[in-house]
Amino acid sequence: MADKIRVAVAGASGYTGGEVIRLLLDHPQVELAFLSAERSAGTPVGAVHPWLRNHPGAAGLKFRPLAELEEVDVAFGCLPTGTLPARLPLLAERAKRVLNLAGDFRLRDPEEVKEFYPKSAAHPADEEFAYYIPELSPVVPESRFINLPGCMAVATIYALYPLFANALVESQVVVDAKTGSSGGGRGSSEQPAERAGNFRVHKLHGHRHTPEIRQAIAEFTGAVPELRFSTHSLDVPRGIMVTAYSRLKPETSALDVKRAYAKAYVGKPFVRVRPAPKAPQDFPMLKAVNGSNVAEVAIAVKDDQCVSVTALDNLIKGAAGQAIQAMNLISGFDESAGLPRTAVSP
Amino acid sequence: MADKIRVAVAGASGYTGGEVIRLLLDHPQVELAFLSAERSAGTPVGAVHPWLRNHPGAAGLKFRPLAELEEVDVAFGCLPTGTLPARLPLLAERAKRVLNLAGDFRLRDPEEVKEFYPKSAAHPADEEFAYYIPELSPVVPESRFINLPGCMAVATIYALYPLFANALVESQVVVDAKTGSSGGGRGSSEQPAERAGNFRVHKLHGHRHTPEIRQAIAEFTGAVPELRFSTHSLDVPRGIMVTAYSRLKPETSALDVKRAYAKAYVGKPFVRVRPAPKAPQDFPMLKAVNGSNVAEVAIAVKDDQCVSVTALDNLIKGAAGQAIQAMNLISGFDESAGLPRTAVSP
Amino acid sequence: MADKIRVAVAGASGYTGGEVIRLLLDHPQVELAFLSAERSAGTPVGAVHPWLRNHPGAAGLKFRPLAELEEVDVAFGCLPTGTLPARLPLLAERAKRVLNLAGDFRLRDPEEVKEFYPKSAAHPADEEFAYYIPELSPVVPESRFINLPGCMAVATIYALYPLFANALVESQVVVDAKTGSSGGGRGSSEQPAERAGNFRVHKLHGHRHTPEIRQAIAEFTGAVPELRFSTHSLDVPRGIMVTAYSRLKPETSALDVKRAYAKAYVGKPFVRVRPAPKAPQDFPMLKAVNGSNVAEVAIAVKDDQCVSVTALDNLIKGAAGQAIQAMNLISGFDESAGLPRTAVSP
Amino acid sequence: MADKIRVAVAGASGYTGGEVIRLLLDHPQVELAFLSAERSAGTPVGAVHPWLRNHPGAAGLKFRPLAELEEVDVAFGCLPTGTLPARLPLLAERAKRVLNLAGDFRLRDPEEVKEFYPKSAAHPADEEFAYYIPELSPVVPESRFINLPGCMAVATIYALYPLFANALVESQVVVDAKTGSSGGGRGSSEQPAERAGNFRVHKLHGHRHTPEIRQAIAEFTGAVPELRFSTHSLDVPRGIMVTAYSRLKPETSALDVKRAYAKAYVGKPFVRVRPAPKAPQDFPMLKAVNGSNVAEVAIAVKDDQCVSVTALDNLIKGAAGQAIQAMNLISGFDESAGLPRTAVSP
Amino acid sequence: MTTAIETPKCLVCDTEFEVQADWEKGEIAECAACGQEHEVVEKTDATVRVELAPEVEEDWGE
Amino acid sequence: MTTAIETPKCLVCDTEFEVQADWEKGEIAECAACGQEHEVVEKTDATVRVELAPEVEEDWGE
Ligand SMILES: NC(=O)c1ccc[n+]([C@@H]2O[C@H](COP(=O)([O-])OP(=O)(O)OC[C@H]3O[C@@H](n4cnc5c(N)ncnc54)[C@H](OP(=O)(O)O)[C@@H]3O)[C@@H](O)[C@H]2O)c1
Ligand SMILES: NC(=O)c1ccc[n+]([C@@H]2O[C@H](COP(=O)([O-])OP(=O)(O)OC[C@H]3O[C@@H](n4cnc5c(N)ncnc54)[C@H](OP(=O)(O)O)[C@@H]3O)[C@@H](O)[C@H]2O)c1
Ligand SMILES: NC(=O)c1ccc[n+]([C@@H]2O[C@H](COP(=O)([O-])OP(=O)(O)OC[C@H]3O[C@@H](n4cnc5c(N)ncnc54)[C@H](OP(=O)(O)O)[C@@H]3O)[C@@H](O)[C@H]2O)c1
Ligand SMILES: NC(=O)c1ccc[n+]([C@@H]2O[C@H](COP(=O)([O-])OP(=O)(O)OC[C@H]3O[C@@H](n4cnc5c(N)ncnc54)[C@H](OP(=O)(O)O)[C@@H]3O)[C@@H](O)[C@H]2O)c1
Ligand SMILES: [Zn+2]
Ligand SMILES: [Zn+2]
Repeated sequence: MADKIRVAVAGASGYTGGEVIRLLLDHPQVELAFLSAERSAGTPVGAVHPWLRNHPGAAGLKFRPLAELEEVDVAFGCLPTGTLPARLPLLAERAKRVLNLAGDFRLRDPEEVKEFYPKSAAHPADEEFAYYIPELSPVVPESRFINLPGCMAVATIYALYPLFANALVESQVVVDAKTGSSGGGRGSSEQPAERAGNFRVHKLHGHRHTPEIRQAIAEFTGAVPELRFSTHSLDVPRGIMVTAYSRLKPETSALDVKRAYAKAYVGKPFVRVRPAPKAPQDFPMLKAVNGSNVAEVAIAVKDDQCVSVTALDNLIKGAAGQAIQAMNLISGFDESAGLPRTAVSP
Repeated sequence: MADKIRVAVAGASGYTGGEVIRLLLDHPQVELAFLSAERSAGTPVGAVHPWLRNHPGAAGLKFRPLAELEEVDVAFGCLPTGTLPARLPLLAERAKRVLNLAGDFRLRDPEEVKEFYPKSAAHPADEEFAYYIPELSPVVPESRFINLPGCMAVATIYALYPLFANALVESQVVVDAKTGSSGGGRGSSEQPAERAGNFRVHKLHGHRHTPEIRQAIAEFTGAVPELRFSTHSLDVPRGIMVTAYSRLKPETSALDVKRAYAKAYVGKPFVRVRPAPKAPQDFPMLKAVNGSNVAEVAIAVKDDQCVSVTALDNLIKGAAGQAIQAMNLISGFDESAGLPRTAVSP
Repeated sequence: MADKIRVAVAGASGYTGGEVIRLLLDHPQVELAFLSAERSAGTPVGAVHPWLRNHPGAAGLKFRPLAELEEVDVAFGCLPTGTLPARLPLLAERAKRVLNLAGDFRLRDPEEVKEFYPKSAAHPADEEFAYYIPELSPVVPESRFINLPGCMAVATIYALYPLFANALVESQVVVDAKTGSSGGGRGSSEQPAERAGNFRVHKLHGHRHTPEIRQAIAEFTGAVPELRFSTHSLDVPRGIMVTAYSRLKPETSALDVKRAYAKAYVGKPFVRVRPAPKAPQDFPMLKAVNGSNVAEVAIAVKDDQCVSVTALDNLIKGAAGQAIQAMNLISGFDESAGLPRTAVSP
Repeated sequence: MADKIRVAVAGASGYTGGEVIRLLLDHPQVELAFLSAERSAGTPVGAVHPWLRNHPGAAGLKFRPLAELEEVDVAFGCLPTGTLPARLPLLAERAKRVLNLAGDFRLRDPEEVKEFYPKSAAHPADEEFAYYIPELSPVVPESRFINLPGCMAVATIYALYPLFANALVESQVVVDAKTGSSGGGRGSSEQPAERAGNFRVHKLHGHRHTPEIRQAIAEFTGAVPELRFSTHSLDVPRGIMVTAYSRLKPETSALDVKRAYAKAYVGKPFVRVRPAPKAPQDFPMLKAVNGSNVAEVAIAVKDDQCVSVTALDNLIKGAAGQAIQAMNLISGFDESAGLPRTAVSP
Repeated sequence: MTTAIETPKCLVCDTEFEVQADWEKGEIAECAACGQEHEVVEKTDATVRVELAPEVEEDWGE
Repeated sequence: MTTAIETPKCLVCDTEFEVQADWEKGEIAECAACGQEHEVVEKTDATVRVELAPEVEEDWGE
């Protein structure tokens, strides 16, 4: 097809890179033009991502060193956080647009950048990055450089946005997040016998998604939450769930809250509010989202206590799918092109 | 679209029925016209299959009692084995074609039918059922009634067919099969705490897929294996793997075996031979097939010992996907329409 | 041994009952005199609890209907909540002491009893039940009737007790609890294919452990927390983890908090404070407690934010082990007799 | 206690070493005198094996380099296969007896030693190693050096021994083995997200337990099986199951087989025959053995087809427990001292 | 990209190779149809000959 | 092994340390009761003084 856009994936041998490939293999308007990997350079895609090896489109594909990057319309950055900044000039030269999935250019406050993303502080970008969440950003960014949100960050943002956008809650919020083992990427290692049957703390204070959430809520709603954010590790390969605890302001009713969520996400195919959940499986849950690009959101109010829950697949709605959704929107494609809307369960 | 076929799913609230729905929701040439369930009659699809609840196409869909079946082009039978025979007249009246996923009409030998499928013996079909395996059946059947193969049976048949078709092995074969927990359907129950971390025997002798395998090998190759077939239960939600042990006839070389597999499946998009596997992950494995309609096959020969391995997703290539592949072929659609070719991993 | 006490287990075919048996089979001072079950009456223990079938002590043991209860020194109540109250007179007649693991007689406030334990309201006990937590109750109770704490309740109480006992935190606390699939008992059912790989909400408001926690904190510390308590379901067979979020009062230092925990649990063999955890696996986690009678506790303080974490095995420290620890203490045995102090991992 | 033996564990920071420690911490006649590790030298035991950190006996224990080995009564060799041979002189000097869990000195045929254990060929032992299986070896060995069997080997040997000892089956046997992720030791690594939900081939031909099984069957029964042996990897942390397929000789009845198994293992507390299994959970299974030192064995005969099944915990009956059982027997202790007889389930 | 010279066939499934201009002796070429690896054992302007590539199994911990 | 000098107490749980003869300044000593790490900041024949050891959190991938 003459009108396919040419796409590159930097860090294509990693987990998020693999998902970008997987989804784009069936995207009608995309040509996978370049896939980078250093240690796996020269290797066929299917040898690194066995789950892709039976797709006919994967047959000829091999990884190449990033230095050989060709001219492309869009480059997806799937490198470990801290890797892109020094390589951005290269990408900027050869890619019309860069969509970065890593955290490098999410924060704006220079102090926070220095603390959480020292490589970004050392190699600032020439042009500004837009921080883009398809459902919440007021416009589709025209910038050449776009940074997608963090996976646990965006799950939390979806959970909290309607509350702060409508000034329904006090500022103190506790967020308890749980994430599966692919969240650490292929690089992270743990003997599977030790992960199996475990549940453990990941980070109780100081996770770098904390300032991102604060910044995004402030940017999208004007309110600044007093946020507590702790993360835990699940023995599942995929999926994130966050439970966010807030307190309704006086005079706020459960119906106000419900309406706020409904309005925030109505017409958004990839953020879905679970209406009136009763049984446990009615709430957002991993098996209802894993394999899809959907984030599920629900709220449960009792008196002035509000609990908001989001579930999403960290590798899709938290990473590859979100980025492709962004690509679709900035390219004028159908927002849903190439994006799965059912979970692969049971 | 005017040229969509109308499809019914009998037993649509079960696991295989759910997968038929899931895949057909994104099939370009199909309209989901009728979904049956008795206990869940009246319930929306997404309440029973939470993994489907975010697909826009699932929005209006509800289950209805089978008795209300409307006129359709194709009816998929996803009922528990033994349930269809008495209901076949109803389906025959309202569906142009019936594709049965249950075991009811797979066997031909009346004695075996009586032993393994007593309900089929009691309610024989008016017209004969074709036993159809897309990659092996010599022609696309023209019969109104088609029975798809059993999930573990077809995994074994893919593993053994090239050996017997080319008379490469002695007749004695041992097959050790392993299957995940969705294999028992939604009806089967086991406290998850008891399944977790377990591996156990399912049936060491007398599984009803045994005569089916024998019959299929005989039908497709002319040879009659002396088959031993035992099954085991895995603590995974999806996937089947079979390991088949045979002995090469004198003068048969490893290359002969390799060529037999390559030729048997060349050009078949959904049965893929793993060439020259070296590391464990090069062999067929669940994470390379689960979520896709692909069966992976490999062989390992040492001296006269031949080990054949197949992995497939029981709910897709072992059930719903296989049936849709059959529907595509008998309807003149693209064989791959609506069928996923990548696994959803890690 | 002449001085063994005779023990009965009511509801011995359930999960907690099975654990009581398992641990008592190796307890030097106990004779398993009577095991009740209704549906499994007449069945050998090993047929219901396959994990016990190889212990020589289990050889002759069979379940019998509760009505046949013999005279015993101690009866463990392992019946579903709501079952004991009507049967208490029977137990009271034949058992010198009753240790109840179910929730029936934990709450004191009549309104709460009516709301959360209607069967207890309908069948009040003749003598008062002591609510007993070995590490926190000021004395070993002399009452004939003792009720052990709830599994998630006690995990939370261990996490919060030092904070409130020392008036270190504001009253508002958020507790996010996660529990494995044995927590629902053998009776609870869910197709394993649907539990596998999932993480989901259990109850966001109104869990009946909430008033229990409040009551216990009040009783043991004098302070009444404003408690929020939500529970979630893990895809693991065993284990509970709670994360409790509180806010330090002004002038409270991290060292104050540390000292409070150290002092609260020093010399308690079965509640262990993790000192200075750095890496994730240093914190309390399921794989460090499952299979043992140990509850691990840790705290992480940053500025005025305090996060407390407890992990324990719901069937042991949350149920059977706790009850045996209580039995040891009231019987004058070594507190640790029969109680495992290592987890069975990896 | 004055009469405790002093024990050393070489490779104590590994998985089998950790289990030796765990079990010996509660062994009444043993003092843990020395624990070796190189990379973890100087580290407390609980920092490496979090599952041991709450046992009071683990409090002071630290790893030290093997070179500092002190004089002990028994040294357990828990080093990676190939590591002991060069270090044997050191152990021989300071330990009265050496019990090796690695494979180094299991095989006798020099050609096989060279092929499968090249390090042993390069560093032959000064004194001969006894190959010891407590239930099958005719006498308790008096040798200073003892080598325990391989985990999958001994599972297979338990499954086949009665058949060959009583000449009940033809020589051709197919063994299909499945093992959990701790089987590879702590050193083996695989991203948990890739193990989760998978089942895959490990080795279809040429596993080094094959010659060991052949040798052991020959040594204990006089018969030499024609053995085929393939191994697979389970997504469980612990446990091995083998399914062995043999063919009864003419005139052999199912009862003959049953009697052979009953006689072979009667009075052996740690190899238990499952009599007359009907339902799946009656057969040997991981959840009935994991956490215990018990191997479960069962057979299912139909016509002349015999299927034998063994399940055991690779780290206990397949390694640490087996070695402690051997230590008990050679030291004149109770065979069962320190050895768990119940599985830790559900 | 296919040259005019006689194209070798896959020794396993008989599918013709697409001979690449930059193939050299010793090169490992995968059959596009069945994935079998072949080694280029001769490469001149006139002929290209392939043989089955040797298979070496990786070692993998117990 | 305990010396005659005044024994320091754990700064968290007040349990007395068993002062080891080979302790040196800079040594990290764990409280036997609560596990808290202390740094030996002074060690003479007459006195042993300990302080809470500094806590450094490890970094751990996302
Ligand atoms: N995993 C998630 O759930 C998730 C979700 C949202 C966002 N993210 C972000 O996405 C990014 C990628 O995560 P991931 O999970 O895909 O990681 P990953 O699995 O570890 O993959 C990293 C990729 O980068 C390549 N790479 C590593 N070092 C490199 C270097 N110095 N130069 C060039 N390439 C290099 C690796 O290939 P070679 O080793 O072959 O070079 C690999 O292709 C991270 O920034 C992460 O924070 C991840
Ligand atoms: N699971 C697999 O991996 C697999 C693979 C290949 C083939 N198969 C075959 O496919 C068939 C369906 O399997 P499954 O796993 O999907 O089973 P399942 O999950 O148990 O679903 C059975 C379905 O049949 C309906 N049903 C049950 N009894 C019925 C009756 N008397 N009349 C009408 N409808 C009835 C159920 O709905 P209500 O209860 O609401 O009526 C449900 O929709 C079986 O024959 C099985 O052998 C299964
Ligand atoms: N599971 C946990 O983690 C946990 C932790 C702490 C406390 N608890 C509490 O412990 C109690 C038992 O829990 P569980 O998990 O062991 O439950 P379970 O596995 O469901 O077992 C319940 C037992 O009670 C028997 N039973 C059921 N109905 C009965 C009746 N009407 N009369 C007499 N016996 C009856 C059952 O045997 P038959 O069916 O054969 O009669 C079975 O032995 C519950 O109150 C629970 O809240 C559980
Ligand atoms: N895992 C099983 O299920 C199982 C069952 C039966 C038999 N076995 C056998 O038992 C042995 C140990 O297996 P494992 O699973 O425990 O292995 P592992 O977890 O990898 O542990 C190996 C141990 O050896 C130490 N070590 C490694 N290289 C060393 C060297 N060059 N010199 C001295 N020490 C060294 C390691 O400590 P440092 O790295 O700190 O030095 C560690 O303590 C193997 O031979 C295995 O075949 C294992
Ligand atoms: Zn080919
Ligand atoms: Zn202390």
